[in-house]
Amino acid sequence: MYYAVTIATLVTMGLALIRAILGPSVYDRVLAVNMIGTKTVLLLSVIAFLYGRPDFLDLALAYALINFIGVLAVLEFFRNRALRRSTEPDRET
Amino acid sequence: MEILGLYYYWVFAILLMVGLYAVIAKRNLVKKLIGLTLFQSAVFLLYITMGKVDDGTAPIFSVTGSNIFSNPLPQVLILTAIVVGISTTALGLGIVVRLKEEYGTIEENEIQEIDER
Amino acid sequence: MSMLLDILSWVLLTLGGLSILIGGIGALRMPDLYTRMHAASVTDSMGAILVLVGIMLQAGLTLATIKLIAILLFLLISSPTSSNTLASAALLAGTRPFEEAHQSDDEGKE
Amino acid sequence: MIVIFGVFLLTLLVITAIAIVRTENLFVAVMLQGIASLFIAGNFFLLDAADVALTEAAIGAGISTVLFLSALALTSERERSKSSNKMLSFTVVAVAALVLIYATFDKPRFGDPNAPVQTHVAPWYLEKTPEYIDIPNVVTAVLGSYRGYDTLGEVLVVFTAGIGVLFLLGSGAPLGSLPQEKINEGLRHHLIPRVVGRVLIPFILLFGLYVQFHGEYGPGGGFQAGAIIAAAIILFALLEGEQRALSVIPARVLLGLVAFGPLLYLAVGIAGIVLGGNFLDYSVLSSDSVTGQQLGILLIEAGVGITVTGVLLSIFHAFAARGR
Repeated sequence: MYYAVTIATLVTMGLALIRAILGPSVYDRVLAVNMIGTKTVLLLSVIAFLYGRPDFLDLALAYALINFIGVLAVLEFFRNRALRRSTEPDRET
Repeated sequence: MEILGLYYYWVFAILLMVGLYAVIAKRNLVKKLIGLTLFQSAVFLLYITMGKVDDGTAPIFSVTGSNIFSNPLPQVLILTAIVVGISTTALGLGIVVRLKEEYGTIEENEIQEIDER
Repeated sequence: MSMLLDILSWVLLTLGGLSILIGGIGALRMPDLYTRMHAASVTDSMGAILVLVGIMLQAGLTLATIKLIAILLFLLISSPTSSNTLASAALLAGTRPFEEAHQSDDEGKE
Repeated sequence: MIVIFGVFLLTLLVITAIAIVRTENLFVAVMLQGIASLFIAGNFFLLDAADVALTEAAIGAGISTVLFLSALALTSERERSKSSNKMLSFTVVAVAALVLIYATFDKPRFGDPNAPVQTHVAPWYLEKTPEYIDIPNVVTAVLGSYRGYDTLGEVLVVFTAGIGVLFLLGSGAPLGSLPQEKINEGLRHHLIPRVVGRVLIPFILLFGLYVQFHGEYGPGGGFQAGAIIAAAIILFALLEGEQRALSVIPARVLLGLVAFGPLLYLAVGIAGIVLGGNFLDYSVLSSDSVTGQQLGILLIEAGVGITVTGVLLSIFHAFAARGR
């Protein structure tokens, strides 16, 4: 049964990757990164049991805790960009 | 089975060359650094692939699980290399930021033009 | 009893896999950003609950179950927050819901 | 079956890599690189490298994205010029790829237990670790004790890279012209991420310490723990503004950490000489050689963790300070 979940997760990762490559907006890509992050947590938990080494759940735990930082970094990046546009209207590009 | 095993090495070759292509063909310096990290990842994958043993498990003893273990040595090398990789990438990014401040651009050809003037 | 638990966990795992897959298809096929986000985030949480509870039933009362509960809790906290953060960032940058999606890569500029 | 999962993940990885090179938007490239890191970590785990996967998770999921994005904020988001000599580079790369693929046919079979790699020192490590060091995680044993000299070199490289970034970005006129108070507030106006982040930060720190001190028994160790703890503090800096993070852990303290880590490592090595052993020979640290080895590994892992935390945080602050 673990195999079924693993296959579903992997296929979903593939679909999310297509979304990340197609875009069209940057937010779609961030959404895809987020999705693949959650799927990786599930994949790692399932595979830890598939291998019969449940002590490796630490990895999934690490991802569950840290994935959040990436999204916040993106938000901060957008905020900075908006600030820079509002203070320097004549910026290049 | 044979071909599936070879596939791991082929992916290494392709990934390595995709990274190399970004380094030699792209003119944007940040893009070159991203290519370099891809190149690094390919090498990491090669090492870890070579350390895998059939029916093995991670080289951490436990009461359950099999008694065949994969090779710990490549894992040690790559574990440290990942952290070293991010620090050196950061150093590269630092140089790029300084270049942007001095030249106003991070495109290699534009920097060369400014230098030749 | 253990037979019953096995069957229950299989049902949960299958449903979880299905829910994950539906989320993936939704994220690919929906017409605009917000509907895609909806498809992805709802099934994300649902799939995580189903799969992780399914594994917990298999693991029994061990350290693994405690770790799984921790993973589930953190996922349930952080994943919807990420979606919320992302949606509000997109909305602030000017992506309108319910339009045909034809924004360029760098939409929201100028 | 698991091999097929690995092959699928690798295929996704190759697609991601090609997409990274093809896109002209650097922001998109960084996002795709985050995805590639997730696939790589999954693959490491499938190939029995739990420690390596944990390192990739700690580095790739947060810190790498944060660093690239702060560099992009300081430079530009788009590639402007076309690639140079597209055809020539493509030919070179394609020929090299074909040569490499040709070479793979002579490689030992994937997973072959009799391959030269498997028969050299690895069996010795696996056999002797319970006897000499008596900790379950052989990777930590090799990292800390058998190849401690190597690890010292790596720690010094990390240290040097950190110093290099500080030299490059730590002084001189900053580039940005943003209003100070706007920059300082971080994401304080975004209530929901802030509340959730505050809940998560203590747990990330706790998990970092767990990884640090549980490294002898499960996947983990100084490198991973350093990255995770740095990630927790970067999360705090993103939420509360960089100034708040700097007032919690001032730059002086960070510099102290950067220097203290390698010094602790070297001190353990020299203590070995003083007590009558070789450099980095931990057996003499205690009356019982096994306890000595364990003590030595604990100390040098602490040194590694301190160095990595200090260096990664210093690098983050150097980039963030440049944007002001």
